[in-house]
Amino acid sequence: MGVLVDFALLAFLATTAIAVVRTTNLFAAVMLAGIYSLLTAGLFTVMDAVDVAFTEAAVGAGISTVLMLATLAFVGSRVKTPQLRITDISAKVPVRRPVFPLVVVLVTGAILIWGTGDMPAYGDPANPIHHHVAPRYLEESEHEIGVPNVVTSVLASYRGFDTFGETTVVFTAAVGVMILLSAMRRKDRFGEERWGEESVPDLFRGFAPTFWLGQDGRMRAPPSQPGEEDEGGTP
Amino acid sequence: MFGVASVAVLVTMALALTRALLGPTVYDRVLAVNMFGTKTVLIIALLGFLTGRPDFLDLALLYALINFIGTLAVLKFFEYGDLSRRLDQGEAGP
Amino acid sequence: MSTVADVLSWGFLLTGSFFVISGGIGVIRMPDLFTRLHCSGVTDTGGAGLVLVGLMFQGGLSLVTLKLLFILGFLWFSSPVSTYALARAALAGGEEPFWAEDLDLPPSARIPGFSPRPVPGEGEE
Amino acid sequence: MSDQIILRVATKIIVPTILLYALYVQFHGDYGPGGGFQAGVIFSAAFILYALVFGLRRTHRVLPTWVVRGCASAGVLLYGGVGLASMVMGGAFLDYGVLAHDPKHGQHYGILLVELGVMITVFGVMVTIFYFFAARGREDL
Repeated sequence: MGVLVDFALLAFLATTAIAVVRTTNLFAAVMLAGIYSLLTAGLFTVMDAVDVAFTEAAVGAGISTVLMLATLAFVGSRVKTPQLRITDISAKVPVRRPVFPLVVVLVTGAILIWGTGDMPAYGDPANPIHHHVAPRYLEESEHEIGVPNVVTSVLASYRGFDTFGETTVVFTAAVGVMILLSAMRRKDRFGEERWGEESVPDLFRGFAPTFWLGQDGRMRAPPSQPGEEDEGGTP
Repeated sequence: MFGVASVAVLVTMALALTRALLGPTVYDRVLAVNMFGTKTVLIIALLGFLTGRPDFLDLALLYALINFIGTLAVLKFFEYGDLSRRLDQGEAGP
Repeated sequence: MSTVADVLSWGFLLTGSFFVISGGIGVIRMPDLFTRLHCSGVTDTGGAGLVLVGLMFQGGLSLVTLKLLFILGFLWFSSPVSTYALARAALAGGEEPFWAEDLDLPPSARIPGFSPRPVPGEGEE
Repeated sequence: MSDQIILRVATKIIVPTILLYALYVQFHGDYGPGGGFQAGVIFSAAFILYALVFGLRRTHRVLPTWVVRGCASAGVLLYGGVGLASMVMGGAFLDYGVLAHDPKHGQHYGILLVELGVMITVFGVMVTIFYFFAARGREDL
């Protein structure tokens, strides 16, 4: 029964992935990506990785669709360059056939599939990963940490450094988004509302080099081209 | 017996996926995604019983709670083109 | 007792599976968005509800049943809301409902009492 | 226009439930699936739902930007602070065993605080990113 569910979910997954690649409507792609996330969570559940499935569920159902839509608000919801399909290649527009990338992708994929032959079987107890630290985590966690969920004790205690690094990475992501979006800020249409529109030198007054982002934090054309006064970006 | 119900839910997932791929309008796709989410709740609950680990239910509970955020976001985006306004107002704010 | 619970559980699960599959077929077969919404609603509330009740009989009096009850409550709460939002957005977005006239039936085959397509500006509430 | 009343009422009912569930995931993570990262994401999903229905302006009144940014950094600081505290009390960095008399209790406190830090950071980061993205959508789509 589990095998049947596995096969069904993987088949759905492959179908969805192909559909995401082939659709030219980014809106439909976002929704199909939502389905993809649901399916992934289901697969993780089948593989008994409940914590991972939980993360996938929380991020996929709540956040990622919203963020992808917010991105679409920036870039528009149609594919700009005509997507290359096998049937479209002979169309009126002379399109450059990306043969070389195709070859690279095919060769890489073939090598990766060939490489899976050397991998140990899924769930095989002789896997190398089950022989170094995992037995100790599983056997000693009850005495050393006393937390029933081993995932939590590994995550927060045995691998505390890793998790600290991950938390810092998440924080860095927020800082990066703030810097990038502040730099490409355009005229706000909320009038005198002040939220979210601090420019970069306000955040990092003192050490933001003014030659990088300009005095007010907008990405400006270099001074040698005085014609470009507009805030850089879409009209 | 859980197997029968699981197969039924999987078949329905396949049908919903077909609708999501065919869907002539955006609304059809949203409908399919929404339905797919509910079926995921069911399949996870059934899988929990099938494998004898009903603590999977937390996951199903999570989906039941926050699955309609995505639906709402898509509809709002499609109607207004962005995500920042109040839902019932053409202009932002009072 | 457990036999009774098993039989009840079987019954609920099978009925629920029937509702789920019939709704799925309807989502494919129905002619327009609003009729499809109806079918999806059947799977979301009727089918899901029956399947979850069937699982509750298996869970017995435990935390599992309580969680299933919560799932059922949230599904029955959030699924109609999103269906409502979807239908409303579709109507506002200019999606036309499918009327009986679109079937091109002879007048004798019309369903009595089935309201005809409203003419704009006439007889609207 | 009051025809969105269903969505508003539904949101008002379901947002506290999501928040409560996030706290359950956070503090039940020692015993079942879940933990700080998941809880933070669910917590922020509640506010995103609120922002979708009631608008960004009102959400900013509930949850100002400086609070969110403070959360994003406070979580990391809390995590690092636990590590420093364990160093001060004579252990290695992030060695929670020294935080209490019994090493097991120390581990419990350490894991609790660290997971709390992760949750606060993830919550702050998710809402910050959402604020930034949602406020900058174009009108001419």
